[in-house]
Parts: sequence; structure tokens; C-alpha cells
Amino acid sequence: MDQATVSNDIPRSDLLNMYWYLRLTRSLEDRITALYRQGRIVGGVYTSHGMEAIAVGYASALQPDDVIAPFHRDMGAFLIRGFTPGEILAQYLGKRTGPTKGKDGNVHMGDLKRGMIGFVSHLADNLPVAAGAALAFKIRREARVAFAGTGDGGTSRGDFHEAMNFAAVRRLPVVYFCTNNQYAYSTPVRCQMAITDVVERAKAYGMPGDIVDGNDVAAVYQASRRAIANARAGNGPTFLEFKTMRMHGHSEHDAAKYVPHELLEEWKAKDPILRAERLLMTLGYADESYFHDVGERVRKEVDAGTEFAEQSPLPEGPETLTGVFASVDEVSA
Amino acid sequence: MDQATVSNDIPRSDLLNMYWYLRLTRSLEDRITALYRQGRIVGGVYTSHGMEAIAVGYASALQPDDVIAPFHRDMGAFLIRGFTPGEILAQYLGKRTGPTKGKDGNVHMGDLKRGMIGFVSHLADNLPVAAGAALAFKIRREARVAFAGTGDGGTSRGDFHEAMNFAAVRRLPVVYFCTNNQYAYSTPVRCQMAITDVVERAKAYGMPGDIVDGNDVAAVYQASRRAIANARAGNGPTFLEFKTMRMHGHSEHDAAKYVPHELLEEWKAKDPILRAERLLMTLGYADESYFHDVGERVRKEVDAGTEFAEQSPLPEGPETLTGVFASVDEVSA
Amino acid sequence: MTTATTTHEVTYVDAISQALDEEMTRDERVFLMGEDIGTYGGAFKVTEGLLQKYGEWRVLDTPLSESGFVGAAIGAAMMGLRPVVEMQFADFISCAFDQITEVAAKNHYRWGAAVPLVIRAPFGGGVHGGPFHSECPEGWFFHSPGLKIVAPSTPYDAKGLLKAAIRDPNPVLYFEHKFLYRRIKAVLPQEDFVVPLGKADVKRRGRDLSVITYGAMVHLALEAAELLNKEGIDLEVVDLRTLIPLDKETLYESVRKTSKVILLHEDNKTGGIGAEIAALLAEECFDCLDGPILRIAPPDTPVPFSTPLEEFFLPKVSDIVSGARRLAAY
Amino acid sequence: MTTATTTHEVTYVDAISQALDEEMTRDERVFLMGEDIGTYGGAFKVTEGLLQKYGEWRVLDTPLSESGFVGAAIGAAMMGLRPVVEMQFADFISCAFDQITEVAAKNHYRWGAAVPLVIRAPFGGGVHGGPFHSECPEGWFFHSPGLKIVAPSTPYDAKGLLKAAIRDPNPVLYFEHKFLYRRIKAVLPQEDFVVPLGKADVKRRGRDLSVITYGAMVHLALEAAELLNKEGIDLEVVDLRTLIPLDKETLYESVRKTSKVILLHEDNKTGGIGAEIAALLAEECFDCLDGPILRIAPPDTPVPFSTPLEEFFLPKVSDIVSGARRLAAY
Ligand SMILES: Cc1ncc(C[n+]2csc(CCOP(=O)(O)OP(=O)(O)O)c2C)c(N)n1
Ligand SMILES: Cc1ncc(C[n+]2csc(CCOP(=O)(O)OP(=O)(O)O)c2C)c(N)n1
Ligand SMILES: [Mg+2]
Ligand SMILES: [Mg+2]
Repeated sequence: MDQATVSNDIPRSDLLNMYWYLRLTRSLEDRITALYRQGRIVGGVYTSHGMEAIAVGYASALQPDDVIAPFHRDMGAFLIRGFTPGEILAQYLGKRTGPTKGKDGNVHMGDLKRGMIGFVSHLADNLPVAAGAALAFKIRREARVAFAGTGDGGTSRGDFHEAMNFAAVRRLPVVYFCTNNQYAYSTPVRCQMAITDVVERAKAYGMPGDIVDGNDVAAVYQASRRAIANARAGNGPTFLEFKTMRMHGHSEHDAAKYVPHELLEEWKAKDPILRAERLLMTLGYADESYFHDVGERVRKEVDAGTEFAEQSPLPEGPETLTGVFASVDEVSA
Repeated sequence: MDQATVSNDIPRSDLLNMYWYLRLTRSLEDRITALYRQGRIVGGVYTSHGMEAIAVGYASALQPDDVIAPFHRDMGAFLIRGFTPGEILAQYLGKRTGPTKGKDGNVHMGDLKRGMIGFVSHLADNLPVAAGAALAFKIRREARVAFAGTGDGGTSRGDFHEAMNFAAVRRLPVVYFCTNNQYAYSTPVRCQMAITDVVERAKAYGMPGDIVDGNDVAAVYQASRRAIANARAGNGPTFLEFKTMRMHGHSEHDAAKYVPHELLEEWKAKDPILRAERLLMTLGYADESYFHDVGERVRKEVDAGTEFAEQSPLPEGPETLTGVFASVDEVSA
Repeated sequence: MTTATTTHEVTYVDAISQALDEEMTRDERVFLMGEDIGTYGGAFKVTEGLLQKYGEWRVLDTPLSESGFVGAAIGAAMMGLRPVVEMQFADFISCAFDQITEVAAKNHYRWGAAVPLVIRAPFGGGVHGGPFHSECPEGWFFHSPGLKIVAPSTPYDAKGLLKAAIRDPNPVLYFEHKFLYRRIKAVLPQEDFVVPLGKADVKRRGRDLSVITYGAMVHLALEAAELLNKEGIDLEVVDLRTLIPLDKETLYESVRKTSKVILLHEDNKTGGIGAEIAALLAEECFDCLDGPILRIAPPDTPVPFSTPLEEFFLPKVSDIVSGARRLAAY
Repeated sequence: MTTATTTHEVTYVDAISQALDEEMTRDERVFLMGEDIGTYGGAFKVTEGLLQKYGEWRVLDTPLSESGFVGAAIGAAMMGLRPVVEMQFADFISCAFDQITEVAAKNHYRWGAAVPLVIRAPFGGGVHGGPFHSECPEGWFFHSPGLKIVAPSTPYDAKGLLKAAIRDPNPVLYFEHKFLYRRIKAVLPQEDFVVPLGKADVKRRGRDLSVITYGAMVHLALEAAELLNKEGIDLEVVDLRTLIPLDKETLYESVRKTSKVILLHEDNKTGGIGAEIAALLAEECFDCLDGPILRIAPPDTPVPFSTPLEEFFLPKVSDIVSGARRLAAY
């Protein structure tokens, strides 16, 4: 992404906003990791460390009433949609004040009011669901878009295929993405598929596709914006491949010894926060002291969130029994 | 397919053999249809009328110890693998002498000894199964190949995707085909996928693909032979799209009013039996009297088969209970 | 609402079509998805004419991909629409199993998203369908918290339950019996009606013995009751109608009265709904039982194709008669 | 065969690894497939070291596609190999449901093809996994004719049943309990042994009351038995070990002796295996029952994540104790 082009194209406030969310994501997830290591968060913890630009970039490109079915490393999307660090930490700690009230943990949260479809562990399951959301928009002639993704590994599942095909046939207003971070757990992409670029998969559906530098928040933002505009204009779905690298184990318990050290070194230099800072400086939008200041402020937000989450009550046992079925008054009759 | 090339390439005996099976298939399926209309066959009846060249062509290109997971309109493959018209009619009539002993009907038959994997209604389910058969050959370093297909509609299912992907990643000795007969029940291909040629799907897997005239038995034979040779040589899977047309309803009860009349007219002229006859005459391999003679002989085979099937006993009620589990002595310990 | 109801008899399958048509007119959020349901009107012609009436965005032919279109229906439902999905045969529901049990069933519990979705599944045997066109898959699903399950036996219930299912805010599996489609007729009320989910119906009152059943088996039980009546054995026939949530009260009440029970279903015996009801009775009505709880159900095999096999497989009136005699003599 | 057995205590998870290793050495047809089972050794390290020992064509890392690799395992099994497939978590078995129930389970019945396939599925709660990493999916499968199902509770059974499953000519679902992996240890025999499929095991003999259970719950039942012993209530603990085929004789024998039954499982209550056993007992052992059949099982909800919720959800020793007291007083 040529930085001169960027400067003409993305408003300053948007870039600074994205920078904020990159830092907030990093800071929040670092806190989550720390709490996990202290044994205060139990269960699985999957973070987006080093890949924050993807969720921050695409979520910034969407309108508030568009709908997101996030990938499992898209913390930035939750933050941009107004999930507070406190709520999110409460979720990880199993507290009643988390978005799932303790029913589910970590990134398995959602809230239709904020346009976030809850993540389902079974990878790619939410891709047909997102097609269905887009279908609803199309049926009602609403100018809304669904945005949904999975990992490189997730694209091997049948539901990926069925979703992409359906979306393409019906020209639905949905944008699909793949966060290609080169590994699915311990499995490198070359053992996952016999193609190098996941975007090749789009051809099978007659769907346009694009490869995007997933560590460049401006590039993610711009590619997403184009695809979203296309979808909104009635031109059907697009598939975006965000190239990036998983910078740690699959989850906190995995030391990722199977990843070559050099690969991590290479990608460390491409850290999306450093990249964003360089861009902001080049454009003259911000300087070191600004970055430092943001760092202070996000830390305070995360501190306050931690405080909130820790002081929040746990649910009580019998709450297990609530919520299996929806009641009539929850949905408009 | 240039007929001069053909003559150099396919032995006369093979061509005549394929012609025999084209006629036997047609004659047998016509009988099945007649019996269905008389109410003597119950349940679903799906035939390959007008598409006989596909199964006859590919099954002729395989070695006897290769394995086939047939599409649901591949009667010719069963015949080539030694299923007699009598056995097959017994299957359709639910007789104990059919390959499934009355447990299942119509084309839902199989026999591992003859390298035929039993068809499963759930379309595309047998594609991963065929990959697994090929995997077994590869693990044991046997020079055997699996050949498996589904319809244009069947390629929309997730199992198609998962099978193709797995076969490509492991470079398995399997050939996949799609019988693109332009409709899936009442659904035309354009409502099934946003691409014109199903072969485009192969690109998503880094798998080579080929479009083949499915009404030309010589073309089917040659394309299959190439793909099979490649697989056998360790070069991995190929995807073949056989272009053809379903010349009747989805099954016997469907009048197929949704198919434009002109389309059927157009394809009638491409009837694979007529095409084969023209080829054999051009090559000087056979003449009208030969064709007439074959017609007489296949009719006699089908008559004898009908006789056999009709005189065969039905299974008795309690046989319902047998065969849920395999016993140890059925498989080598 | 004037379009579909009539004073003459309608078949079970027409009752289903009427329910779809009337709900689509009543509520523009209702739409249909499935294979060949548009131009073709569906494999069983249930949706015939609806494409012409409501257009291609309310009657959607889908690619051949059960998981994909059930998933899409879930998404549309969460956005406020009311999708009704058709399985071409219930047997193919296995392909959408993951979407149904992991996504549709659990979304509300996990994060509060209602999924008002109906999946229509033509099920059951007696139509020479063989192992893949005769299945009764309901047994897989009543073990999945978050799903409702209905299986009507009459045109009235078929229509009323489908309307209730469409109006319910939860995922509902609607099992319609293929064998009944054109065999059972009734005159239906002119006015709009629903049969509430979760209510069993005593299809025949009797003193001596409760037969608890649903779907096509209801008619077998009623036939058996007529025969047994001549011998002085008075059967009560309880039609579950809804499998989840189970109407325990109606069951218990019947059993408290008769003290003897036959559980009858077409689904395989082991792990069928009969097992669950037997367990409930053995725990909650133990003291009022005057004899063993009998289950009459097919053996644990796939549904075989050949006529003598399928006849052997399916429960018969004579099974009920002899079971009832045995219990009556107990 | 000298590689793996030892005289010191081995954990439940090691017992599983040993069984795999020994069977791979014994029979070169045995091979493994699954996600991350090669280099990484599996999410729970069950297959650690096996890639190095047997090579990449006997320990196959697969793409992320449960339906695809279960289907492939079926094909390889039909060609004469003995695949053992790993689900990374049992929860993901829903993605392969169609291949398991429609292809693997029905092939032999339909057209005589044996499918000697084992699917290992780490299941169960108590590990803070939440709704998608704690499921007990066995209830879906015992209603599918053609499958065998096992669920060991001890290292001995884990090893012996896995060997028996691998040697069986049918598709076997092998549910290994994650909670037990590193919590339960035992000294195992030096020599090769199998635990035959279809045989329950009385883990504790008792006079007063039969607790019929399997998996992690066996240990709860044994704990409860110790407590109750002090009160003079003598529990018999029957470990099913195999869910299909059910060892009815051992169950009936136990119940004929004690006349009182608790059915205990971690799978959801409605439609769990407890329902089936209750139904069998209520039909076949009715006369020997001296009290209602109690089921102790989680409520009909997904497995919640937060600790107080999961604790509420899972059966507890105290549930068994109070259930037993109630029954004893009956
Ligand atoms: C259907 C399914 N199978 C297995 C898993 C277990 N699992 C969780 S994450 C993961 C790897 C995912 O890889 P990828 O899609 O590339 O995403 P990444 O974690 O690399 O960001 C696996 C196998 C799952 N969640 N869903
Ligand atoms: C998973 C699944 N869903 C639905 C069906 C019902 N069905 C049987 S054949 C068919 C159409 C198949 O179309 P295609 O694959 O193009 O094959 P063709 O019949 O055209 O030869 C459908 C929908 C099925 N067999 N399997
Ligand atoms: Mg990845
Ligand atoms: Mg077709």
C-alpha cells in the first residue's frame, strides 16, 4: 500500500481511531494473557497478537448497522462495536456482567443489538449464517452488509464451500474473508490445501477475490471498504484473503515449537502497530508522544475494565437453567 | 474428439466392447422403466438414458482392481464390473438374489469384491470415501486408482469440497468426475452455482481439470484414461467434467416440464449410442447389421435377466434383522 | 386469509400447504427455502404455486447444500425473518446436523440470540423408500437442548402445529409423515387456528391401557383400539404431537388412569422417544404402574427396502393388539 | 510389544497412547488420522511420538474437515485398513455426523461392506471448556443402528477397549473422558489384553442399590458408595463400559439382586442412555423393581462455561448420596 495514496484516501480521524483500537486490542489481550497465566482465566484463550490490524481495519470500514460474524481472533471488532474491556474481561472471567452472562467463555460472545454474531467453535459454521443475514437484508431491500470470516484452516470445511456458493449464486451482500496466518493450530497451510493463496478458492464460486496485507491496517480498511461498497451496491460478495502470521501458539497453552523461529522474526518486523505508527508519522498525523499517550490511556481503560470484571459477581448455579428457549416477547411478534 | 485420433488410440475391441455396454445399459434401463410403469418396481428409479457414455467410458478405462464410487446414473459401470442384468433387476424388484438381498433398492447397490462402492443417497458422501480408498492404495503402495463422481448439484455439497481438498493435499490416486447434465432435479446449473463450467471448482484445490464431451464414449474413455494414468503414476487427482444432458425427468415420476423443449431436441441429436454407431461406421469397425445384432443380443440378456429376477424369491421378513454388524470372520483378522 | 381454507375435506399435505400459504400472507417475514421448492413446487408438491404467488425472494430454490441453507436460515432468522426450510426428505437432515444442534439450538442459550426457524422434514416409511428415503430422524434431536420437535398425525394438527411452529421464537423441527400426505383427510375450520406446541392430544379416551404415540402410528393405534374394543379392552390413544417440550402432565394423567402403557413409535426402538417416556413414567409414575411398560417400535436396523422386509420392520396393528392383550392379562 | 507396557502406574491418557502404539506395531493396517496428531502429537498429546515412529502415512495430519476425514477413513477401512480417527474434541463430531450415521453405520447392512473404523472422541466436562469443548455426544449415536459405542472409566478399560475397538470389524465410537486423562492412574498388565466390547463391569459389588453408569461418573459413584457405606447403604456400581451393544444381562442381574436403580450419566438427561436403560428395566425387570428408577444427569442445557454454572450442571456425589437415601427409604 503506497502511503501517499493512503493519505489521500482515509480521513485522519479514521486512521487515528484505528490506531486507538489497535492499541486497545493489544493492551486488552495482553491483560487477558496475563490473567490466564495467573490462573484467573480458565479455559481456552486465543488472541490476535500481531494480527490486530485485520479486525480493526474491516470493522472500521463497516457501517454500524452492518453485521459481523467474526473470526476467533477478532477482538478489535468487538471493541469497535462497543463491547467494553470491562464486559469482555467479565466474559473471560465467567462473570454475570459479560455478554453471555457466564454461559460461554472467551471470544464466544455476541450481541445482535450491536451487530455481532456470536462465534461458534465449529469453524466455518457461521459463514452460512452470515449469508443468511445478508439474505435477510436483500429480501428486505436494506442497504446493509454482512462481513464474515474464518481462518486458513477453516476454509477447508464444507460449510465454507456451501456458504460461498450460496452467497455467490444469490449475489448476496456479504463479504467473506480469510485470516491466513499460515497455520491452523500446528498445521501449516501447505498441509491444509494444495494452493498457496487461499484466495484461489474464490474462483470455484465465480466470486471476485483479493489478497490484502493483513498487517497493514490501512490496506485492510481500504480493501474492506471496496468490497463492502460492492456488496452494498448489489454487486454481490467478495472474498478477501488477509495475509498475516500467528505470532504465538494456537492458544495460550501451546508453545508452537513447530513454527520456524525465522518466520516469527521476519513477521515481528511487520508488527501492525509499528506499521501504523510509521504511517501516522509519515503522514504527520501523530508522533511518539501521541503514541505514548494512547498507550497510557488504553492501559487505564483496561485497568478499569479489569477492576469492573473482577468485582462483578459470578452467576449463581441455578442460572444454568435459564435461556435454553427464547420467549415470545423477546422477538417482535 | 477428432475421429482420426480416436482410431489410432483406442483398440477396436475396446470400442466394440463399449458399444455393447452402451446398448446393454440402454436396454436394461428401458426394461426397468417399463417394469416401473407396470407397477412392478416400486420406489425411486433414476436412469442414465442419453448419458450412458459416461459410465461406460470411464469404467472401460479402469483396471479391474481399481475401485469405483459411482454417481447415481452409472448403470454402465455396474455392468462392466460384472453385475448381471438378472442381479440388477433382482435388486430393483427387492429380491433376495440382488446384490443387497432386498435391503436396499435401485442403484443403491455395491460389492467390494467387484470394486463397486455402494451408492449413498446423500449426494457427495462417497467422495471422501473414495479419497479414503485411494489413501489405502497409497499407504500400501498399490498401483490402484479410485474413480468417483457426483452430479452438478452434488458438487455444491460440503463433502465435495472436503474430499477434493484432502485428495489434492495428499496427492491421492483418485479421479473425480462431475456428470454435468445441466439440472439437479428441477434446478438448472445457473441456480446451483455462479460459474458456467463445473470444472472451475477444481482450481480451488490446485487440481487439474478437464471438460469432456460426456456423450462421446471415446472422449470419455480417453480423458478418463489420461487422468487414471496420472493418478496411477503418483501425480495426484484430476477432476473431469462430463458435459451431458438429463433427457427425462429426475426420476420416473417427474415429467420435467421445467426443461425447455428445444434443449431436449438439441441433445437428442447427440445421443451417445448414435454417436458411437457413427464412429464405428466411420472407422469401418461395424455396420447396421452389427448394431441390429447387438440389439438382439442385449435384449435377450435383459429378457433372461428379467426372467431370473422375477423368479427369484423375495427375502423373508426376519431377514430384516440380519447384517447390521459385520462379524469378525468377514474381514481378515 | 380467505385463500386456502375450505369447507371440503383437505388432505394432510394440503393442510401443510395451507399453513404455509396463510402464514406467508399473514406475516411478510415468513419465507421458504429448500431444494426444488420453487418452480417445481417441492418433491412432494407442498409448496406448489407459492413461487408464483410470493416471488423468488420468498420462495427460494437453494443449491444442493443442506448445511448451507439451514445455516443461512439461521442467519435470516436472527435478522428478524421467519424462514421455513424444507428438507427434500428428512433423511438428508443428517447433512445439516451440525448447524441444527450446534448453531440453531445453542445460540439463544449461549448469547441470547433467538432463532425463529422451522425445518420441515418429510419422514417415515411405508412408501418403499429404502434406507435413505424412509428415516425417522427425530430421535437424534430430542436429545439436543434448544430444539422443539413436532410430528402431527392429522390435517388439523398438521396445519395448526405448523402455524404455531412458524410463530414460535425458537428453532422447531417439523416432522411431516410422507405416508399420511394423501391418505388422511379432514374438514378444517374456516378461521385461523393454531395447535399450541407442547400439548399432547388424547385421540381416543379409554379405561384400560394407554397407547402413547405420534405421527403415522396414531392411526395404527386407533385401528387396534377398534379391534380390541370388541374384546372388551378399552384403549386410550395419546397423540404426543409435540415431542419437545413433552406434555408430561397429559401423559401422567392418562397413565394414572389406566395404569398400563404401551409406547409406540416408528423410529428405531433403542433410544427412541419411547425410551424417554418409559424413563419418566418409571421415575414419576412408578406407583401407579400395574404392569411392565411395553415398547412397540421397529428393530434396530435401517429401514429395509424390499416389501416383506419393510412390512416386518414397521409396527403393525397386530403388534399392538397382542401387546395390549398381554398387558391386559397382566 | 515391549515398547509401552510398564510396571509403574500409567494414566488414563497414557493407556490410550499405549493401545494405539501397540496396535500399530501388532498390525500394520492400523493407522491414524486427525487434526494436529502428527508433529504436534494431538491437542491432548495422545499421539505424541507416533509420527516419528510410524511415519507420515500412518499418522496423518488432515485438513480441518471432520466430514472429509471420517469419510476417508471409511473408504480406507473398506479397502482393508484399520483407521483410528481422532476428533480434536468430541464436540466437533457433529460435523461428521452424516458420514458416521449414514455411511459408516449403514454400509454393512445395506450392501455388506464391513467398515472397521474407530473414532476417538475426547468428551465430557469439568475442564472449563464451555458449550463447545465439553459435550457428551454419545446420546446422538446409540440411536443409530450399525455403530458400537464405548466409554471407558479406567486406564485398564481404556487400553483394553481401544484394542478391542481397533480389532472389531465395525465402526466403533470411542469416547475418552478428558477429565480423567491425567487424573486416574493404574498399573497395567505387561502382556497384551483386550476388554471385550459389550461387557459391563461391576466396579463395586453391593446389596442395596445399583448405580448404573459409565465414564467419569463411575468415580463419582464409587465415592458416593464409600460415603453411603458408613450409613449402611451398600451400593453396587455397574460400569457399562460399552453403550452399544448394551450388556443387558449384567444390568438385569444387578437389578434383580438389588431391586433399586439409579441411572447416572453426564450426558443431558432427556434422551440419554439412562432413558434407554430405564425403559429396558421397566419392560424386562418390572417385577423385580422395588422403587422408582432414578435418573441423575445434567439438566437439558448446553454445558455452561462459568465455574458455578458448570458445577451446578454436572452431577455431584451429593446427588447420588441423596438419591440413594431416598431410594433406600422407599
Ligand atoms: C470443526 C472444527 N474442528 C476442529 C476445531 C478445533 N480447532 C480450533 S482452532 C483450530 C485451528 C484453526 O485454524 P485456522 O482456521 O487457520 O485459524 P487460526 O487459529 O490459525 O487463527 C482447530 C483445529 C474447531 N474449532 N472446529
Ligand atoms: C444431500 C442430499 N440432498 C438432497 C437429495 C435429494 N436429491 C436426489 S437427486 C437430487 C438432484 C441431484 O442433482 P445432480 O447432482 O445434478 O444429479 P442428477 O440427478 O442431475 O443426475 C436431489 C436434490 C440427496 N439425494 N442428497
Ligand atoms: Mg490459521
Ligand atoms: Mg444434474
